Amino acid sequence: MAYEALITDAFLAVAAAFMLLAIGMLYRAVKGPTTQDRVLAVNVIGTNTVVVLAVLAAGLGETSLLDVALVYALLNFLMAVAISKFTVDRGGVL
Amino acid sequence: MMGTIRAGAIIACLVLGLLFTLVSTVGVLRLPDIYSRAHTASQADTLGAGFAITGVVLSLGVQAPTIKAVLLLVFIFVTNPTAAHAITRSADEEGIEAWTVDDDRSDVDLAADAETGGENA
Amino acid sequence: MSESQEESPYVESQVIMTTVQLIAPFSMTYGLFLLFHGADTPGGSFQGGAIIGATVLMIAFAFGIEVTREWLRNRTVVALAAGGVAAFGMVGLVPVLVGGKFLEYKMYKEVFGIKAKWGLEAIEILGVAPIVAGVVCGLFFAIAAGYLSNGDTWDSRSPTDADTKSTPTTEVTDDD
Amino acid sequence: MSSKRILVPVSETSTLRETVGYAVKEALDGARSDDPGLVRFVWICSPQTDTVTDEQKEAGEEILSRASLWATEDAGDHEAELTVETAILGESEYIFSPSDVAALLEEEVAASDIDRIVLDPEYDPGIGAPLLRPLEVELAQRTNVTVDEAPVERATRRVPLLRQTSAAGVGVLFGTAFVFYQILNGAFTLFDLVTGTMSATIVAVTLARVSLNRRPDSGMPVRIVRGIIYIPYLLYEIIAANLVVSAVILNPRLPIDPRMTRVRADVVGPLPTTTLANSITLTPGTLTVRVRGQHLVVHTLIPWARDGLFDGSLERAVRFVFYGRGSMAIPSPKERGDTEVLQPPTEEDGAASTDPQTQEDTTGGAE
Amino acid sequence: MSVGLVPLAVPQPEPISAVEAALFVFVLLTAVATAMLRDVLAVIVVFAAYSLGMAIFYAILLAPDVAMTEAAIGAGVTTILLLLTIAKTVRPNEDRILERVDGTGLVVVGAFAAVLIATVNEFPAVGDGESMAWFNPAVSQYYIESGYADTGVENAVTAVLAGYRGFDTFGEATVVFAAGVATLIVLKRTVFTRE
Repeated sequence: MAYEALITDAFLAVAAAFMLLAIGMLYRAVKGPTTQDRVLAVNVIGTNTVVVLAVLAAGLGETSLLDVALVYALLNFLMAVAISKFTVDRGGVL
Repeated sequence: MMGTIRAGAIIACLVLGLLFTLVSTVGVLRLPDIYSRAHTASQADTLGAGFAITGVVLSLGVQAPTIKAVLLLVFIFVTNPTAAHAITRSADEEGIEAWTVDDDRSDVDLAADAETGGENA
Repeated sequence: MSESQEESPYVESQVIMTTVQLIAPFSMTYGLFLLFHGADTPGGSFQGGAIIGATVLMIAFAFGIEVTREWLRNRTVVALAAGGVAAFGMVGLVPVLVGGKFLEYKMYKEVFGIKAKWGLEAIEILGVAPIVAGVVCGLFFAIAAGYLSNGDTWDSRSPTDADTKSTPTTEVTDDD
Repeated sequence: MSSKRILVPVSETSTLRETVGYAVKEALDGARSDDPGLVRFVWICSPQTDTVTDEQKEAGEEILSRASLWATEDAGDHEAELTVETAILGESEYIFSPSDVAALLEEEVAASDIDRIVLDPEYDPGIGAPLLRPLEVELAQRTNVTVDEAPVERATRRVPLLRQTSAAGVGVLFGTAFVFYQILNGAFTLFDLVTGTMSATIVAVTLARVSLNRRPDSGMPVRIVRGIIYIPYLLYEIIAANLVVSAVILNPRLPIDPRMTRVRADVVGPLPTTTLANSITLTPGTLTVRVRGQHLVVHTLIPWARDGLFDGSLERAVRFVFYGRGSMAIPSPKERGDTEVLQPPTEEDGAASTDPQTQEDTTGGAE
Repeated sequence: MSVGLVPLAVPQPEPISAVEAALFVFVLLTAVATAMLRDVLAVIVVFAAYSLGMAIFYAILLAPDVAMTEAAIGAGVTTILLLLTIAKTVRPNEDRILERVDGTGLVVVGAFAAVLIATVNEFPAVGDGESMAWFNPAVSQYYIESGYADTGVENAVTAVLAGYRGFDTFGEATVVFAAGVATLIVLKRTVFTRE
């Protein structure tokens, strides 16, 4: 079990790296130019969040974080679906 | 021995996951318009998440929470392409044209054209 | 229903609808799981109720509000929210009736032989979760109706309501 | 490619008018006065009783005459180029399942030399079950004619939220929810079994009419098995394509050639279409932007992905999942002429590898 | 506890980890972007990213209950309701993405933030065994020690919320209900206007 510490470190490092990528993605979320670009970026950040939570669950040995990740996995696409309605005629089609 | 293989597999999965998510991020930052960006956002990212979570699954081994990680995978694979579809569909609905190599307009111009041009999708 | 759907009716996306059909049972089951297991695992009725509410929003987005309205009647939403408060109050009042104090779960054990745990479970499952789910749905439909009302048929009372729609956001954050 | 002999089963629906219009337009497309197109409306008797009552028959005749009146109206000046026929089917048979309806239509196809069936999206001959999807599957298996849904725009929402359901449907949903609940929970205490049953009941009762497009049938387990076979194939496709696209994105020169394309996929119904659309989206380089009936508007990033899309390997795999092995052997969309590049290259640079066999076949009416 | 002004870093049992550092930058950036963006629709979208970051924060602090609330409310409800409210507002048409910063306002806000940051030092560290919370046996220790015996509930958060502070929770639930009712009154309608 000499690898346990290594694997734990790897998980924590990967979580940090995913957060850094999310920071990179923020550029697109702020810059746009369209609302769709922003939603796309936040959607990717949402997927990253799921991964970070799952990786942290393994790294910290706290499996309850998987439950939180599951909530995001189920609800993350809601905003994308919502925006697909709102951009059309300012939500008039809802 | 088994430990080595497992540790290797986990780390390989994590590295691959990181790599594909990196590709996705680079793509979203680099590509010229919303439609192209949605490609990497939906695909490289889904695969990146898939590999990373596979790593988690391997590390958890056979126990009850593992199945939650597997479910995460399933839901990500179902919802991510739908999200990308919803986003690009909305762009299409707004009349944003897709950029092509022949096009010398930037993504900002394309978005502005969609608003002022008044041509519907 | 309304034939005068204005120009070029919006066609709902087949892909989104099918995905929502696929995901909705799972997210709803998950919401129910959380509220039933709030006592022993992280999460709880508030989160569960919110997820159930979000499931309804999901369906409303994919299929459109009008059809969701037909599925989920006014009285369902009101019954959830009001019934939740009533159930919470009832669970609290029963100990008073048998000579205890408000929400004194011990009385359940002493008088009815029910473990105190089930008193807690009852307010979580019957009280908090329905209130949250009902209020989330109710707010959603109310705010959505706020700007559909411009000459649209299903705001019978005051078509000018549309302008007052920005007020409810402050209430929304109270949910946390 | 233009098909001129069209069969349209009709029933009393709100979208019948538009379906007729679509069928007539398609039939006239390419028809000449010496070689008229054919639209054949058929009405299938409702199976409530063994013998068809006069009342029912009258109702059927009424619908048929209305349809043919509309058809002549729509033909307008091109009346000479269109033959309109009507027929009542199934008077002597007892029809109670989609496959019976499909069998009747199959006979019709053979008898009248039909090469295309246009279905009204709300078509229902009154056998009391959600029918369109199974009917499409049956027809895809039985006949070699094109089957498509008329792209009607309904006055209300595109699809009603609530559908008819059945005990089997509720059962399937209950089982799914219950299993999911127990998986989440991981332990089988009495409390979990009881609350699991309660949760699954709530889910089944509230969502059965929302989540199920159709009555579960005996083909469902087979399709699930085939779906499981499909997953590794899809994963392989995703990974292989991901490597190619990743190389393109990380390439400093960024050699992309994005184009919007349109493909007419030979799969029908919500779930197959969604499976195909999402598989296309998941495969790097291609992204489904719109779905209109069978027409997918797909954004492609690089020529390599475009060629892969036009080869239709995913389409074949999805057909395998939903219609079985036998239906895999169809020509690729490119061979069928069902592909179109919506933004063809304007300049002649040799890199334009996709020769857009732009054919204004059926795509025009999709808008 | 040291009283000296150590810049920002709380005296932690462990040094701040890479994940926490990255997360801190992420949340800070989203917060600033939320404050600075001109387009209100963009603000809502970026605010959703902020909510994602906060959820991970709660998860790292080992408060899965709160993280889950943030997930369910942030991903599912708040963003959607805000979008609904905002969808018909006018958006600025200029090229400028960010708001111009007002100098005076920045100074005032900066001073306020500095005061807040100064108090951070006085907080007990995460997992600090000597913090006040552990020294108040009348409340915290009691919950931890006898929570399960009293209520039979394993999740201490639920035990406190629904058990010890049940009356409080009743009030909160009523507030949520009242908020819904108040909205309906403001909008002058039943949930669906036409039944």
